Amino acid sequence: MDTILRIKDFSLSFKGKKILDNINMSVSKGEILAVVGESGSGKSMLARSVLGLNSPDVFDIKGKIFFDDRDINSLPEKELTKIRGAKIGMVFQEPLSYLNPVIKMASQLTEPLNKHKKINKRKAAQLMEDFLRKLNINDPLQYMKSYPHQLSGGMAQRGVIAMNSSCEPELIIADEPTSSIDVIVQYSIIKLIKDLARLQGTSVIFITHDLQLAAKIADRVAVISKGRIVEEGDVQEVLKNPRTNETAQLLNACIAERAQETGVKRKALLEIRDLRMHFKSGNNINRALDGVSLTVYEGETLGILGESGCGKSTLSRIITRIQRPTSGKVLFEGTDIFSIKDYSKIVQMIFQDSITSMNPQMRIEDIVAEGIDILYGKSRQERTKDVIECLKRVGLDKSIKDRFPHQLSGGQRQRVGIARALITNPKILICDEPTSYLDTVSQKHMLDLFMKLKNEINLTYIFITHNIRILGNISDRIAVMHKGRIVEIGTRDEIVFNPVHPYTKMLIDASIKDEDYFAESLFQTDDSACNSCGCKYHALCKRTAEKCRQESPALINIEGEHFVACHLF
Amino acid sequence: MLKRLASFLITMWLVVTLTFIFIRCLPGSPFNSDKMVHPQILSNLNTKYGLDKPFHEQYLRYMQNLVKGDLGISMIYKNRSVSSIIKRAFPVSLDLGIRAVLLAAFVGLLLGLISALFTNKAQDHIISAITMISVSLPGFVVGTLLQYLLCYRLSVLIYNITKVRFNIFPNTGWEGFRSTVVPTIALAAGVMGIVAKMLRSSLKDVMNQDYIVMSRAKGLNKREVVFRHALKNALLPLLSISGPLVSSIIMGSFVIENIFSIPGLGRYFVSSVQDKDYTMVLGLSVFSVFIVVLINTLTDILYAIVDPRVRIEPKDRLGA
Amino acid sequence: MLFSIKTTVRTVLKSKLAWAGAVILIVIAVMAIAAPAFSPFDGYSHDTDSIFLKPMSKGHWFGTDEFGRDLFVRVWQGARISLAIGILAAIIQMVIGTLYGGMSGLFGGTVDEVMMRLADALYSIPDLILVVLITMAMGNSCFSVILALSVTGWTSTARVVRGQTLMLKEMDFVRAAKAFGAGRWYIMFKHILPNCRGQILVSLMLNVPSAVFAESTLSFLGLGIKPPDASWGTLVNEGFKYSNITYHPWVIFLPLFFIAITMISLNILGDEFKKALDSKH
Amino acid sequence: MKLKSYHALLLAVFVCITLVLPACSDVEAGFNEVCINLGDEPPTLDPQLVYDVVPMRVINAVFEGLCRKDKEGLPVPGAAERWEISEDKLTYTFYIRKDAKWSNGTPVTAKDFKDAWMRALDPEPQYHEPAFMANLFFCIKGAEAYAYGEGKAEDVAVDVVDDRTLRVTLVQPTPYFLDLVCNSVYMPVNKEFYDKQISGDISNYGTEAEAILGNGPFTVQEWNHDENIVLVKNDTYWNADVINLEKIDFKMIRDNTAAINSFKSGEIDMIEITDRMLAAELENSNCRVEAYNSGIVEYVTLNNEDPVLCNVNIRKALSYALDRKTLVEKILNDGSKEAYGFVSPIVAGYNGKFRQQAGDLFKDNDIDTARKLLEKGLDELGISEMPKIVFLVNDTELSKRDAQVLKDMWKKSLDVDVELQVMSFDAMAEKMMSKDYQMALLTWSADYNDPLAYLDVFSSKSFYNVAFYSNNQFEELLDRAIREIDDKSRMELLIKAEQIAMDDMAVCPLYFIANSYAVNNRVKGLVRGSSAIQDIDMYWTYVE
Repeated sequence: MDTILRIKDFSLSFKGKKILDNINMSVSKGEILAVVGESGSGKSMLARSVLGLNSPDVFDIKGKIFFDDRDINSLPEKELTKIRGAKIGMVFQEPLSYLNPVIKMASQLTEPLNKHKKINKRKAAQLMEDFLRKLNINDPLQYMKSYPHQLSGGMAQRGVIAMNSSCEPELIIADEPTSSIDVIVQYSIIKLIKDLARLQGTSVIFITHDLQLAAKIADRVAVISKGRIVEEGDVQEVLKNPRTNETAQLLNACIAERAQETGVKRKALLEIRDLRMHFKSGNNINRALDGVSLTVYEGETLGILGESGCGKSTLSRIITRIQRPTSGKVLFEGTDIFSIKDYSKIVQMIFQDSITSMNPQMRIEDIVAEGIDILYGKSRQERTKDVIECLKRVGLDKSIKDRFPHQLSGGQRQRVGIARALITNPKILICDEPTSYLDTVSQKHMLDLFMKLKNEINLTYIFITHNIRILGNISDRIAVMHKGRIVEIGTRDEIVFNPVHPYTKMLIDASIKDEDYFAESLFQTDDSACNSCGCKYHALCKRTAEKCRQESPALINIEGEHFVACHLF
Repeated sequence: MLKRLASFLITMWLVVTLTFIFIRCLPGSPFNSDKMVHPQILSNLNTKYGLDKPFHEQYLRYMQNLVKGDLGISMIYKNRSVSSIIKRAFPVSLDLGIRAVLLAAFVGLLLGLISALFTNKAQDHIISAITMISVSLPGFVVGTLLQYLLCYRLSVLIYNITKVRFNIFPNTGWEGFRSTVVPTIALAAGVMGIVAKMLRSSLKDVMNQDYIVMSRAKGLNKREVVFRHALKNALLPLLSISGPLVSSIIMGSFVIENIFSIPGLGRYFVSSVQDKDYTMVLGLSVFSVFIVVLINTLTDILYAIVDPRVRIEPKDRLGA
Repeated sequence: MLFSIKTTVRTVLKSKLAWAGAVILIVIAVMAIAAPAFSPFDGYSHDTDSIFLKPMSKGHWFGTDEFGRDLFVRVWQGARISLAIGILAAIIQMVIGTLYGGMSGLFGGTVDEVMMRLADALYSIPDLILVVLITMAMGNSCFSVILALSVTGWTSTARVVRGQTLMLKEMDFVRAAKAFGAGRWYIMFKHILPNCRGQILVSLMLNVPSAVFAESTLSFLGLGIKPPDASWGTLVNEGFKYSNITYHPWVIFLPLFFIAITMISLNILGDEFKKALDSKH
Repeated sequence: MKLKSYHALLLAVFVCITLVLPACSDVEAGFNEVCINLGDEPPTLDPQLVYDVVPMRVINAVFEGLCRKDKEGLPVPGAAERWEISEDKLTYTFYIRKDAKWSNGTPVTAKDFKDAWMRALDPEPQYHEPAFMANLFFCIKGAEAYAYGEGKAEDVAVDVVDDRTLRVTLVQPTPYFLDLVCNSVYMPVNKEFYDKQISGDISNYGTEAEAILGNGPFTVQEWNHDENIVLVKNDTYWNADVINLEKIDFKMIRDNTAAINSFKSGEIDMIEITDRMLAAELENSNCRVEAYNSGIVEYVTLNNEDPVLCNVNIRKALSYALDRKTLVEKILNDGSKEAYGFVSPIVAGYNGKFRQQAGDLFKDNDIDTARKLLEKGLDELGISEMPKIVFLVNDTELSKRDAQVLKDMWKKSLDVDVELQVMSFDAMAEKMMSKDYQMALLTWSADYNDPLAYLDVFSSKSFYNVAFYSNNQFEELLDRAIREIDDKSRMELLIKAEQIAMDDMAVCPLYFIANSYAVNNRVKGLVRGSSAIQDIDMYWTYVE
């Protein structure tokens, strides 16, 4: 196959700091090359320099990038605008932030056609509509008329892909196209890109930090670390015997599944009875929590699984008394949590985004010690002693206590978050998606830390996430939530290996068995109708019955620990 | 919509009450402004205007009239109703204000655009110097200098050359296009700086947003990127500050109207308080609340038109 | 918007322009304090046979005004008054605005609604009416001018701080503090205000020039400082009133020059801080 | 690049706008037309309700009272042809001329004058507010009682003998009554026209051009509020052939600098001068610079009941320490004269000017006597050192300027600290009437040309006596002068009265204000008188 892109000892540095260090790489026609590396390894910068977006007067660039045997770095801006969009297309990570918020999708998506193919706006719009129908977006006319903020991540990314492929470019660069999209929709995007390469013969550079994802899509893979390519070769061959330790590290971060045996003590610690939380937005009521009942036992790790918008964050805010529920009770050892004094000694919370969960103006010592400062003023030395002890417990050096949050790395900040929660040595620790912002390697370290802490100080965890693989690893029991209700609770093995509720089945299949289970049914829109009564999943459920629509199913026990809320049982 | 009306009424009531109390605690009376009036005649005047009645009674009577829409008659301009004065004077201030806003917006946008397009080049520095100076010079200085140079000096120049007494721009007055040119430039000078500075900084912010990188990746050249994508977003912050800015200009600037003797509403804001013309001050406050709220509503509507995120709730989203 | 003050100051001082602005301000401040001591004249004694002298004549470095008073001394005494008014008014505006905006943002709901309505009401009263009312009710001493300017100026700071508070309230670290059982005032002073310092500082920097600006317009209306003291605004105003631009231009243009460069340097510093602040996040 | 061409296009458009623009008429006022700066928007043009100089300039051209003022400011026949004065000088009978007509042609009758005067005196008028200057009628028998609401309308001694004869009876002999009759408040009103202007409970009389009907030499053609008032010649006026001007355009330019610019660019024909340099410059360009004594005296009123200022020596010390010559020549230099007495030089005495006969009543710029007097006064009061004195000043530029000069003079000569308090005039008036002040800077102008108009300030019966000065000898002299019929002895009594007031230094006069102004050479015969009504008189004006 003839190579369409050849990068010859290309290096790029910014204010003296080397970002890319003499990269040699080539992509041949119709081939999908995956570039895999940790965050901060320079993979995005590589993608942008192929398009010549890094302007020479900001970065100093050495080496050549040959495309159709013309060197991108030396081409004038006028020539580059002819290549970009026409010959090389680009898909970015956050679809919604890369689309102009104040312009209709129609005018944004048809711009490349209009500019490069000189097609007038109306005709380009029709062309784009057929494209979108091919990418199974069932109402392209409405789609074209809407604005970016009206679309979900998955829908927007499909539009961008359609735009790029509409000019039949020779190369498409996809920079982590799926990492910020819901796990369910991720698979359909990957399938889209794969078809693009096979049918149209466009070669693709697929950039990701998830080696397993790369294995699913790419022919060849190149592993990049700290700006240098450490390994390159056929996908299966690299997977089987990784030559460098960076690749090894990437590999074991996501495949290993460790079964964990933990004795489950039966003492009920936290009881949640028929919790409801309704927000009035405009003239309709948003039922974030619609009757949730749950019991948390001492020493266990309860996983709460659900898509975004299913009410799991609202649940965590009520349990930590940040918000009052509209109705329903939360009892801790029998007493209502809102009447307990010094509640922070019982329940603590760890947040998702480590940057916003810490006051940037405060030093680490004050952040960690905030818990005890509010409860009872301790003397200066005692307070620092406690802080150092907590920091050590989460594996951080005590010298860190005088630094500011923005001087730490993502992983370190998350550990400080944990230290802050442990300072009042609580009994229950609620973790709201603590690892979703970390890349796979630091995710693994974090999970190990949680396990270490659980054994040391007998903590009870409530672990909230949309990522089934993590819950598979660490949780004893898993509760599946959908639209403010618990549809299924059971031990980890029952939920992962024989899910009963149709919605749980779909979740598990989508992320573990990676089948394209529901591609066509995904986009039925009218789920708001059943907001008030009946099972909320009836619209999407394979075997909906009339009963499902009227009356909402209660949680019934199938066997042992396993409950499900569905009329089929 | 109802909520906005309710808040308007509350604001109006607060303004009238506060002003009513403020103006009453000023020493002196509206009738002694130049000469001391004979005490007997003074007491006759007070009874005529009801100033001798107890405070709350006057307040209630004024509120009843206000609800009926009658702002009362001015105490200084004999037998002229406050609303007739406002009806006659406001259109002139509005006319001057609109011309100034248009000129300022046009030139401000132009300067802001050019300095954003040619960042850190010669044009950028010159323009930022001009805007800095235009923001820093007080209005009355700009007005007086412009009048001196453009109106007077120009007429003397022409007179010396052509020996014909002929003024391109008359010093004062407000009839015919020529007499509006210099006051409009003077009023627009300050605002121009603000608009240009604001646009320049917001354009710079927008230029390093993600969707601009995408538009460049689509192959659009610099001009297309700015005009099709950047400009519309850069105008949003400008819109949000334009409400208060426009309303303050529309209601007439005392300084410019005083220098160019323009029969606008601006001068009444100061003279009515100095002459302690109680009914006029209250009438002006009521009127200005009405204008400020009206213009704020207009800017909100304009903002919703330009920015769909405000207009269309995300809740009716498409698909999962 | 999440940053620490020290880093911002460092980035601001990197730009040459900001340095120039800062130097000019320092020079003016020093001259305002020290300069009158150097001249043999005091700014108040009249000298009827040296009226309207040209600059640098008979020992008067800046010439004399309509009463024969030395302009050099009066300009620098005017500097003291103008800057004092500008800075004090700006500080008062900042304090009122911050507390008002913070409280209304923090309490939210009906309290927020009422406070905002009150702010709107004060905002929509034409500030000229308020200013004239206050200066007339309290005679026009320095204090009454400062009070008049600060009463009308704080609403913009309040709006900025309220917006910031509403945004910060949703941040997780405020939620974490609530989880610890922190009270409203603790959250206000420990978490909200330290993070608003940037915006507050910028609005302070931009309020000072507008206060000096407003004071000079006030003197143009004849409501400024009472004679024989004089601020820059009063000097320019007396220059216009007692003589024409063509006869004694220095009486008008000298104080005007100082108003302009002070305003320009303050505006530059304000902008640089704003730029450093916005580009942080 | 495309943008550059865009620039060029824009520039071209801007240039051609400025070129196309100047195709309009010559700004120079037409032949026989005059353009005067009125200075401000007149609050009303209803003669009875007018009280300050700006509207009176227009009233003087549009209305005409029984008498009118000639170029020297003496009363001459106006609407009245002739008049007879009774022996005891109490009864005046006016005979109205046959051809005296309103501008709509209807004849002027005696009833018009009676209706107007009664309307001004009415304590509770229905359609307008009580007249400010009603106190000028109090010399007529029964007028004061009626205005106080005690007397009845019939008791006011103004009787309409027949259509063209009016008889008025006074309380006591008033030699200046003919002078009074020229004032704006004495102007007639056409009742029938007046009643037509009433709408609802307000009368629009005098608020718009159409609602004004006058009997003077000009009529109001156009009144654009805050902009200008246009007067045209009134052909029905009985003396129309003497009037030369066709049209007068009163502009309203408030800002002094703008007015000067307009005058120099030829847009207005007259300008007030406040700056010596401006006068010098205008002298050699094509206009005449003139000055006239405005009859106004600037003085410092001292609160005679104030614990410190009640001492006559201290008051004298303050007055003698001032150097009026330098103030007038160096600071003002606009033609004003120092005042060593209170009555203005323009006031007529017995065959000659009162001031010449009365002469200067004290010397100033005499620092050592001033210091000695100060010490003597302080001893009498038993205090060692002069306390700080509060000096009220109203917020006009001129009074602020004078106050600063006085403060500096007192500091230098007597080392007396004076604190200036600037406030609006009405706030000052309130403070003075409630005796809550020590010193204040005031001006005094007379409504009629007689020494009494000025000496009234010192009489304990007059409410203008804010100095609260009372001296029985002075009161007694004043009473005798009022009742005195013979002019010569009346004047001698008034001279002695002023002598006493000045010996007590009840107030400290500063200078007699002179207004200097420049007029465009093409305008001739423009008279500027001393009384308010005759501030600008265009009766005899013509354009070359």
